[in-house]
Amino acid sequence: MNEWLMLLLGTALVNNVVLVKFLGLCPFMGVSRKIDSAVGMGLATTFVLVLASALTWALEHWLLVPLGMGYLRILSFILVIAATVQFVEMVIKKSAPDLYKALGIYLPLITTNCAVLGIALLNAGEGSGFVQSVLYGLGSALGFTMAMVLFAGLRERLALTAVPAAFAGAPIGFVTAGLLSLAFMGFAGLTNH
Amino acid sequence: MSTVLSSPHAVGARSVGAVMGLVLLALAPATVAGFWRFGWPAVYLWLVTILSCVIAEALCARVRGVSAARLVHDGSAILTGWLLAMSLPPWAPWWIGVVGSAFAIVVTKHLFGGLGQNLFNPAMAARVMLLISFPVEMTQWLLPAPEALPGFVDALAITFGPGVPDAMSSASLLGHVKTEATKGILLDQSIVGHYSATGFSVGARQGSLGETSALLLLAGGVFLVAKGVIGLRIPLAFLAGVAVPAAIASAVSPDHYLGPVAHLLSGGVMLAAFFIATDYVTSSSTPVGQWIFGLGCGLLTWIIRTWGAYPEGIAFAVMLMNACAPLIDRYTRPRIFGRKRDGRSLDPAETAKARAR
Amino acid sequence: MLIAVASVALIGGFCGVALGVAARRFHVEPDSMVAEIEALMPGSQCGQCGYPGCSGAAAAIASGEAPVTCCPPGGKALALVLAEKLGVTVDTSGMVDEGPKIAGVTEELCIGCTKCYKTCPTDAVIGAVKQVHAVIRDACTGCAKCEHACPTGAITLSPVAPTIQTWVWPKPQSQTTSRPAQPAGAAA
Amino acid sequence: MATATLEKVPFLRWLSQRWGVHADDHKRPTADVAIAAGPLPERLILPLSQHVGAAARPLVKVGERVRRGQLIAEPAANISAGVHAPTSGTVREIGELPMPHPSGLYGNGIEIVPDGLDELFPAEPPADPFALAPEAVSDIVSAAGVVGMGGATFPSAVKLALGRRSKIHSLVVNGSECEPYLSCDDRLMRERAAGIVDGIRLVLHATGATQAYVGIEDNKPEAMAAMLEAAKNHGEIRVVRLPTRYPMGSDRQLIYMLTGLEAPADGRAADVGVVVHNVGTLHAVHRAVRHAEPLTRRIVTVAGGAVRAPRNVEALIGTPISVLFEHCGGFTAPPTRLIMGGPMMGTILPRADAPIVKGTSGVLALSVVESNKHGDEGPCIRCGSCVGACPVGLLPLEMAARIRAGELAASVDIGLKDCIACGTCSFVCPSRIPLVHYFNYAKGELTSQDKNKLRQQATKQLAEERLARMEREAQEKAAAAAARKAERERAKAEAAAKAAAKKAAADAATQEESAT
Repeated sequence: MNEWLMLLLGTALVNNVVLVKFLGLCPFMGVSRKIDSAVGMGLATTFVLVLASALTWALEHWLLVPLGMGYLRILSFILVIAATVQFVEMVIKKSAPDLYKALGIYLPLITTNCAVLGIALLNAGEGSGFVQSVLYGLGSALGFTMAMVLFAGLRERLALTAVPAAFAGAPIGFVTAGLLSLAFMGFAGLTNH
Repeated sequence: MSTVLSSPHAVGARSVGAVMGLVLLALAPATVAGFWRFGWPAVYLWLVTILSCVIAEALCARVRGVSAARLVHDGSAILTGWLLAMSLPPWAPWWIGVVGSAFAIVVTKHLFGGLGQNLFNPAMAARVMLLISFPVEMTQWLLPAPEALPGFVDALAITFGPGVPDAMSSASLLGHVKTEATKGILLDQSIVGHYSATGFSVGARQGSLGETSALLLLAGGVFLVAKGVIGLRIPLAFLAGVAVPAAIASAVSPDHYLGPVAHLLSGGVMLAAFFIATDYVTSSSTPVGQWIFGLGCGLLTWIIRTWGAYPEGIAFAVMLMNACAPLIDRYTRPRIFGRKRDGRSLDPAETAKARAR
Repeated sequence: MLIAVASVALIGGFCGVALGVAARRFHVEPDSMVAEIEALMPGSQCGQCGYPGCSGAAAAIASGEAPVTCCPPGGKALALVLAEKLGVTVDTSGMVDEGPKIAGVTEELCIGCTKCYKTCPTDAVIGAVKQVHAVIRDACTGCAKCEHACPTGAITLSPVAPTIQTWVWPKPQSQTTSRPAQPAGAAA
Repeated sequence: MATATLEKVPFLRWLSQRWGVHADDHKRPTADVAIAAGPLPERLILPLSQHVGAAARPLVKVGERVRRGQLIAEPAANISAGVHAPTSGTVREIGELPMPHPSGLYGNGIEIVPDGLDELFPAEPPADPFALAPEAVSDIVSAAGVVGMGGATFPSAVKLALGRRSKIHSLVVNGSECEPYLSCDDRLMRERAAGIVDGIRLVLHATGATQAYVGIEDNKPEAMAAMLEAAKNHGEIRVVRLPTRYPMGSDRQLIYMLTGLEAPADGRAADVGVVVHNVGTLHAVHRAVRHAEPLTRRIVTVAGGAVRAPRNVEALIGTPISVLFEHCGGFTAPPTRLIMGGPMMGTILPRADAPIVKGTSGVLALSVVESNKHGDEGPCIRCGSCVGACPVGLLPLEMAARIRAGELAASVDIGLKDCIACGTCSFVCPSRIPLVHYFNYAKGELTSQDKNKLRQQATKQLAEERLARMEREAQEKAAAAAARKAERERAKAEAAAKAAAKKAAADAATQEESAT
């Protein structure tokens, strides 16, 4: 139990997928202008990540490994992730049209979110068990959501300040992300106990 | 200047410059104590840091086309430099101060638009950057020994020359406890000779330039509260955030966890609680938010100190809570008079019923 | 080889079926954005946007062809509403609402040709053949169509002077916090 | 019966409300000098819109002679108030005249040239107003043109009528006078407490309320003593000592302090059974009912660092402010700002020929020393002073940031519409940000946007009507054309038939000819 908690904490804070591993920066920069859409993106990614972690684990252990087709890993993982994303897109379009509009192109782009594929591949590479895989995915996704929401809060405030013209928009966004990443360094070593 | 001027036609508050001046005044006693303990190198470092902050501020103002005199006049650059100097090892080489100042003023402040626009506390961001980039220089603590300090000229060699002689540096209490703990040595043995509450409160310990004298910092903080410059919420919450978990942990397992008093007196807790976390710009501005902000700072500080890789977590904790501040503000807006918390207007019928009860 | 092809085909087929079912389950009617936008437009068909009437402009805005700021009579207010509707960000600071304007007839020049009367989208010009025309203040939208139609230059648009009832506080001018106000070259 | 004890605000209630500022009140020396009679100016300018609601409709003509107390403009709607001649004289102009407005623009008004005779328009007060029906009392108040004299200028009779409809239990009397400099209510309470108490009793009678709370800030001990003395035989009137804190005189805050009731943001004070009147208004009610005297004069504090002999003056409504300053000894130095009202909520006046109106509690001429503290606006340092000071619980700094960035709708989302423009936030701001100016700008801009929207809807309707008309005309034209065409066809056919007949006849003739 304690080990699993540490796994969650470790993936969410210490090895935060965005701020420490620098994966999934595309939606992190793209959909963080408003807190509401950041929360939506975070939840969508969480759903995809957890589901993809479970599905890819099944794929890896029941199909790819028994048949000795490790070389098909990336291909088949992307296929599964793409289908999951497509499914999420449909659900969101039906249930939250505003969010759908706000997420725009970044929703289908979860497919190519390197965080999703990255976590799946890391899981496969480390040969983790099923629960571990799912927790790994969940923790990463929570970390991603947290980073997104924090960053969106900062950017909402940034939008109201007088940033010099040369740095307005994406440049100051990256500077902010850098400083946030600096702050997250403080969590280093938290799970070594 | 438009000719049409809106009400009010009276002004009642002290200006930004006056506020900054009061904060500097409150910092002075602890700083002087630090000078006395650590000698001329500390004075040099302090001067270099403040000077480079002011120069960086003036340069930024020039580049941005704002009147430099006006910007420097508000005193915020001096305060940033001062606070950064307070949080540096007293005998750190001059370039640490310069690099830190440049980072604080240029990257964390002026890229965001200058005073009031920055998202992170400049001094703390600079300290974190220095700690990660120059871990050796940033962890050379020396035992304060007023009687064996270098002279005016010798000190120049320490600040601007090759650096601190190895023999004089040692670990701070928090660093020492952390190292000993990894060796499996229990707290009651490792702490011997390293900690005494009275010594710590007057500043007889290793640490940054300005953080050693907890009592003087406390006095400065009380002065600011009395003057109405800062509120009580953030400092109290910060101290509680450190002390409460420390008290619980040390009660459960005194062999592994430092007690609340040691936590409060060591490191930069007093400095941070009264002077750094209370920074207007980067803290929360709603009443409830300020409690949350302070508590968060304190709690994160204790967590990082206790379980993290770094012996001192204040700078990280403050930066992390800076990042949370916009969210905290958003979700802790005060109730509007005549409205419920959710923003709907009060219903007189309901109010009447409540009164009848 | 065969196994690989078969298994990938199997995965693909499975996903395809699942998505097909989901598509039916979560079907959404396409929204009639053009109609919604047209409902928001002023509807005076003045043509200042360069499109034939408001419905043309609405279609262009919906497809992203025209900016939300293209409607001068709608002004900032409309631009903001449209931006909200379309979920785009809009910078209205560059848009100068020149304040309302109103058409006026110079009686000496008017020849009573009724051209303005025919072209006015809101029937704000009254008059008959060979008689001096007049403008109904409340109905005039300041679209300037009549100004262009008048053969003798008798119609001119003039700004409506503010009264105590319509006067509003101007935006405060701040020296230090205004957005990109740096002199040229300073930003670089 | 004699229950004349000073009451205090309950401790917990006092503790729970930490907003506001304790500003340097500048009430001396005007508060200690007796009210002086006002000047008789060469011209009186009476704006038609001195109140909330529709502008009054003029009843007189240019050149007509009017007498003191004569109705010269009547209320034009349900929420409106009449205007009376302050003295006898001749109407010189009806139209665009200087107005007390920050824009300096002209507005509709009536200008009277006094003749110095001060001839009275005869009127008879009722013998015993308490024998009258409550409606009759408010009719008298309405006919006297009484409006809220604390500055809100809401027609008082409307408030009384509203009170009867919504079960008022308490009357809150605003004697707090929290604005710095102003002391007109203080002097009024000290010198004419009996009249105020009579006004209170009349309003209690008119609204059906059973008790009155008189709230007075604790920097006016003499006024408290005078009011206690005057009210000692009336148990239903309770004098309450309020802490001196701006903006204590704001309706909702005052109600809460005195009664513990919180009026809903989207409703009125009447929703919690309370009606608020200023002491000046109550005195005007007393004069109107007991002496049949319409509201034509009021006490005005003439003060400010640039005024030689600051004091309270009982001036005729319509007196230009320049005349008032002259009456108080003129200026010691050129004033930097002329203000109508107090320094916190008063409006700046770009012109000195603007007249005082019913809601003018004071006119101030600020000296260089008093207004040079306003530096240039600095950047917001998020110190949160404004958050702590706001009596409504808003976040002025966040609202201003949104307005500055052009996001007006977002500022409404966080409470712009609840702002009472009290000015406390600007007052405490260390960066000298003109927060209230931002809010005024945003409120005005939003109102004009709303107006534009309405206008656009109207335009749309006109355009649609035109389209329908053109379609109809086109149809009619087409129908007419079709009718003409049919007519032509018929004519053609007829002609053809005729020709055919002719031809047939001719043929027959030739046949006959050939046959013969």
